[in-house]
Amino acid sequence: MQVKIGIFLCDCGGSLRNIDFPKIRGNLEKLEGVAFVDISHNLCLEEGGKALASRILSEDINRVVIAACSPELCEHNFMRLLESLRLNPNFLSIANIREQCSWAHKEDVTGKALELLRMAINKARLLQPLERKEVPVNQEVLVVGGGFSGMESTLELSQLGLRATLVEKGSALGGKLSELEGFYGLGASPKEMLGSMTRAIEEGKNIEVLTSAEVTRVEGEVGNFTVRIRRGGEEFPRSFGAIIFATGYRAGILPRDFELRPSVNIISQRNLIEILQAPEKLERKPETIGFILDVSDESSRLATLLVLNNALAVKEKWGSEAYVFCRNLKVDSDGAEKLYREARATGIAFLKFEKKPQISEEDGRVKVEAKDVLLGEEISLSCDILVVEEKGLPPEGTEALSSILNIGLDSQGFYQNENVYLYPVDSGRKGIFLVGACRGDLDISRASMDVASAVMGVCELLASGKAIVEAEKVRVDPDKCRACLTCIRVCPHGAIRLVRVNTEKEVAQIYDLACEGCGICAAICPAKAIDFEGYTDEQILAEVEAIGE
Amino acid sequence: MAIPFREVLNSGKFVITGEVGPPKGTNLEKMIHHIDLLKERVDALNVTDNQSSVMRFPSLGTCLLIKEHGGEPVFQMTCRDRNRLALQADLLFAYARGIRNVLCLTGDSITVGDHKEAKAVFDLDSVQLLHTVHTLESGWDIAGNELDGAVEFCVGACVTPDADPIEPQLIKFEKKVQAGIQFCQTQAIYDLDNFRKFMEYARKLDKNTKILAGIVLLVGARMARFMNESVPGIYVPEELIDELASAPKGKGLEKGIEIAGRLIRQIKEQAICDGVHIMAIGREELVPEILAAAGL
Amino acid sequence: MGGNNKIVAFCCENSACAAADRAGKIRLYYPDNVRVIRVPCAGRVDVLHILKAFEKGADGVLVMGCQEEACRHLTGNTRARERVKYAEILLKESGIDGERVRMVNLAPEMAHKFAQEVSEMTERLKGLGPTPIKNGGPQR
Amino acid sequence: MIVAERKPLEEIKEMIAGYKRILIVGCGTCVTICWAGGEKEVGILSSQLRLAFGKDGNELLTSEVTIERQCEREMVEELRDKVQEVEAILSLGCGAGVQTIAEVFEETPVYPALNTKFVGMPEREGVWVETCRACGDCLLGETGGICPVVRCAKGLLNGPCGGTKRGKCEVDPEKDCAWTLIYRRLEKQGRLDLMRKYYPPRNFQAVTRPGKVEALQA
Repeated sequence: MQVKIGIFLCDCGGSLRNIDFPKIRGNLEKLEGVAFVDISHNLCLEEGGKALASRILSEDINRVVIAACSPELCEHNFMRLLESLRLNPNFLSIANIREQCSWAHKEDVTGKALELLRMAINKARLLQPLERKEVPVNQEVLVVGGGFSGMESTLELSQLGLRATLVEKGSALGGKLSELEGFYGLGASPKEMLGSMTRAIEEGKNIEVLTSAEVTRVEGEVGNFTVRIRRGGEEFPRSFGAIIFATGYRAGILPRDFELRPSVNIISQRNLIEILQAPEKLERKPETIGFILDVSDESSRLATLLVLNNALAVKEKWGSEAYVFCRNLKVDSDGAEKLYREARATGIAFLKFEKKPQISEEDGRVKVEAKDVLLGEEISLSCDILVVEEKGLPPEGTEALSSILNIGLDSQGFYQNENVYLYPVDSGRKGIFLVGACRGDLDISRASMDVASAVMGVCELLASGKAIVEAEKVRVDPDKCRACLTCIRVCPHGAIRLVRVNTEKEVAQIYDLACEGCGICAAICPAKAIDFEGYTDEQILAEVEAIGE
Repeated sequence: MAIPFREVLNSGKFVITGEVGPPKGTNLEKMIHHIDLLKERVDALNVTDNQSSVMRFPSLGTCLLIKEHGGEPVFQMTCRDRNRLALQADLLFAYARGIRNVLCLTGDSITVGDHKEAKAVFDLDSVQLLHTVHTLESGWDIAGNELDGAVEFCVGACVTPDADPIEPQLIKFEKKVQAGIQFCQTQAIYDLDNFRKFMEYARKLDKNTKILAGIVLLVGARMARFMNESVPGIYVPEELIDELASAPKGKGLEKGIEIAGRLIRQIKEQAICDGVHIMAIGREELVPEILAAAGL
Repeated sequence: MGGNNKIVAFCCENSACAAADRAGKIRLYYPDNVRVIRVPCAGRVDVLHILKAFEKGADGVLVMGCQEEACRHLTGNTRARERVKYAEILLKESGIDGERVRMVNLAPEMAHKFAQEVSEMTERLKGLGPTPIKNGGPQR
Repeated sequence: MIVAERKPLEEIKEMIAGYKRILIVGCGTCVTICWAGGEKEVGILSSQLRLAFGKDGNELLTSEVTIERQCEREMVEELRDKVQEVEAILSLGCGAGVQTIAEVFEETPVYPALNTKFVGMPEREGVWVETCRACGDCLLGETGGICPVVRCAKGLLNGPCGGTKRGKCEVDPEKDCAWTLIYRRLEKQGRLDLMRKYYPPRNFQAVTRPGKVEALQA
């Protein structure tokens, strides 16, 4: 098919005054394969669009080059327009002559605009059509981890009519909910919450719960994962369209941070909760209790909330004097500020240190010596019990699972999200979501938010039972592929696999639905077997070539 | 004349051996001074073989020199620089010239030395070299040809009791014992607790092989830390480093001599093993002081 | 290629392209010798793209991707960084100053950084002078 | 597979100095897989050379082609037309590839752009390690599938030297001590008796150089 290019120059309502449009038209008209060059004032408005459409149809062009504003703003609309004209939307090439040309420079930039257009034209000549196709997706969802986040995810999915299978390692649901003494701001105690959530899950539709079960293998891609689940010495495969990981965290105290060992008087938050729940074990009520945070580095929100809750609990139950030693209290989680004020109001003292406090044990008591930087005084407190901070650590097995999933871990050993700002609950592998504490330090209100966005993400992918993909946008040439596995090893989205094309040859194949179109594979393939339509080597170099022509 | 080393080993006395390192060049004055200084005070003198893969005056030549001066040499032989022909030939020569003790070693890697681009030979390994010595003793070379005149050596090998991990090292030690060795020198020992554990194992394996604990003189805390960091198979316990560090400025060496002496005394008094092999590495003139510090 | 300091900027559409747009929108007026080539991720940029840009007469190349640890495609920007380093080595081997290529990490909001990097590269290129490969050099 | 590494450009430049038209040939097998001589590397070298020559004001016409296997005469034959247009050939194949091309086109000088390093396998993305010395006398069955001949810096057969440090090699603390690996593997398999066995000196003439293998079946 001979390339026939139609060029539309938009002067943005006559506002791009440092560009000489007629001169550009004169220059481009002569180029080979260019059918016409139109100057328009408002391609983005209805009449502009109509004019564009009628020109495309009347001139029967097959490549459209538009010089206008940023493609971020206009590309999508023009593509839809092309599609409505039965022209492949990939036959569009845009030169950004507004933000990156006219607006960016004071002087006459006709030369630069011309070059930007030449780049776009060079690319347009090489564009190939991309077909869209529908692929079916499995609508069942796997939720891993039966703590708060996992239960919440399961419930929300079932409410939206998606079938959810909840897999929990332990023998019962609940996770940390069954261990915590209180969680401020939820309007209910963790126990009550657990009770009502468990009931809802039991009564819920489309829910299957597998306790004492573990995920051992995950294969396949979004819409079609095959997961092996081990339960009671038996392993079986199941198919899911998406997976939500809510494996939570493991609480650990780090004795080496304190250079002393936990003892009868130096206890963890967990020990304190146990005592609070079974006070009969206590010989006598402790009169003075110290809490300490931020010893090694700044503490997490989770640890801070736990300390505030527990300090309030000892005050309420035993009427003990409570002191909290901290560096910087993290009160940016939901309700934490209010909790802190309440603690202050009930007489809990907060002492702010900068230099690590000295902790020593003598005569069955614990002495904490610190310099309070606000009072500017050395403080020495002798307490019955010192409760040390707890850190949220990744649960056991995270590392193993991360390698099964091909999902990276962050420096703390938690699951590494895809861009944490843009896609907080995405794992990098489409269809696998990470929610709650398994992706780092989160309090319960943030976990709820995570669950909401993950469930929304699952719905987007699966709700219609099918997905539309641009077929072979990124494509491996099976003749050139040497099956070196490089692309499979580097794909950040786990979207490439090895397939057997005939009895003797295996080649890499990109799974369109899982591919996020980054092109890392195309840039690294040592056999140059991968190309990326719209960004092929040829197309990129054609753009480079136009510079300074 | 010195008493043959084999007799010393079998006499049941606490054995003390020393070491001389040949010079780079033909000026042998200093080394001869060391030989004269030590030959009466130790039961035998090891001669290193291109130690640390640095080209030097040969071990074999130095052994002859020791003999001329009335000492008892131990010919160290590494597998790094000679193939099986050269190794066997040197053994024949050594025996013919009255050298009766040979220590079979693998040898350091070429890359740690001063001829980094040389071809590392390792045609045989240390265990195979031990077998080779015994084959020559039986009147045959290892290709199966009969010799006109055989050899007879008192054969030794090396072991690293602080190797990490230790198990593969112990298996190799076992193979060396099975290959038939009269004595075994260890890498430098500082941690006597660990060494006792090793000795327990070694005695269980074989009662007859004499074990000589390696003693390397520490000249200061820095050297000790360096050895922990960089020298494989050597572990200097923290207490010893602290002790060295506590020595007043300029007295580190004295402290080192004191420590070496103390280690020797403890090994002897507690009869942990059969003797010691003192490696003063370039400070051979201090060996008498170390022995004095050990009460010997 | 006219002028002596043509810069090819391979820009990630998730960050650098937006930063460039914003720089225009708020009128930061940076040198007009830069040509942005939009890529889906800095990780799409191949060492060969960089080398060939010089062959075709570019005086400098910028590879602009997302902020560290905030890549839309997780590892694209770190790979781009490594490739730019590699390109530097390859260019040096060919006798071309390694300073002519540079990796830049920025967020979509960082219009100033975009403009500043373009200006800095322009200044650097003025100092270095044109590449010795004018007019594309001999082609195959 | 065979693992190779690109020579420094300086060396390649010196080899081809004086030529104006060269053919740069990649190989689609081992060296593509180890990122040394595939189509992409051909492109990089070609581009580098054009830049380097262009900088010096010298003319260099390069044509690029990557064939399936440079070590097969029939496949190398495909280059004939292209070879006729050039003065010299720069091969990004292993040593076998370079020699096959040289044999097929006897009148055209062939230069190696790679240093052939070893037979090995990928350790991780972009890193390859030597695992086979092609010694012609395989003993992997007795060493838990880990080759002491090549993975021990000294090629020892009867256990580790005294240089093991935390399971690493004395020569390079980045590399594992082969004998520590062998010990662990055999321990896992309950076959430590194999490590206690004495291995006599090796037959280093198992392959007389140059090696040759003749298949018995027809």
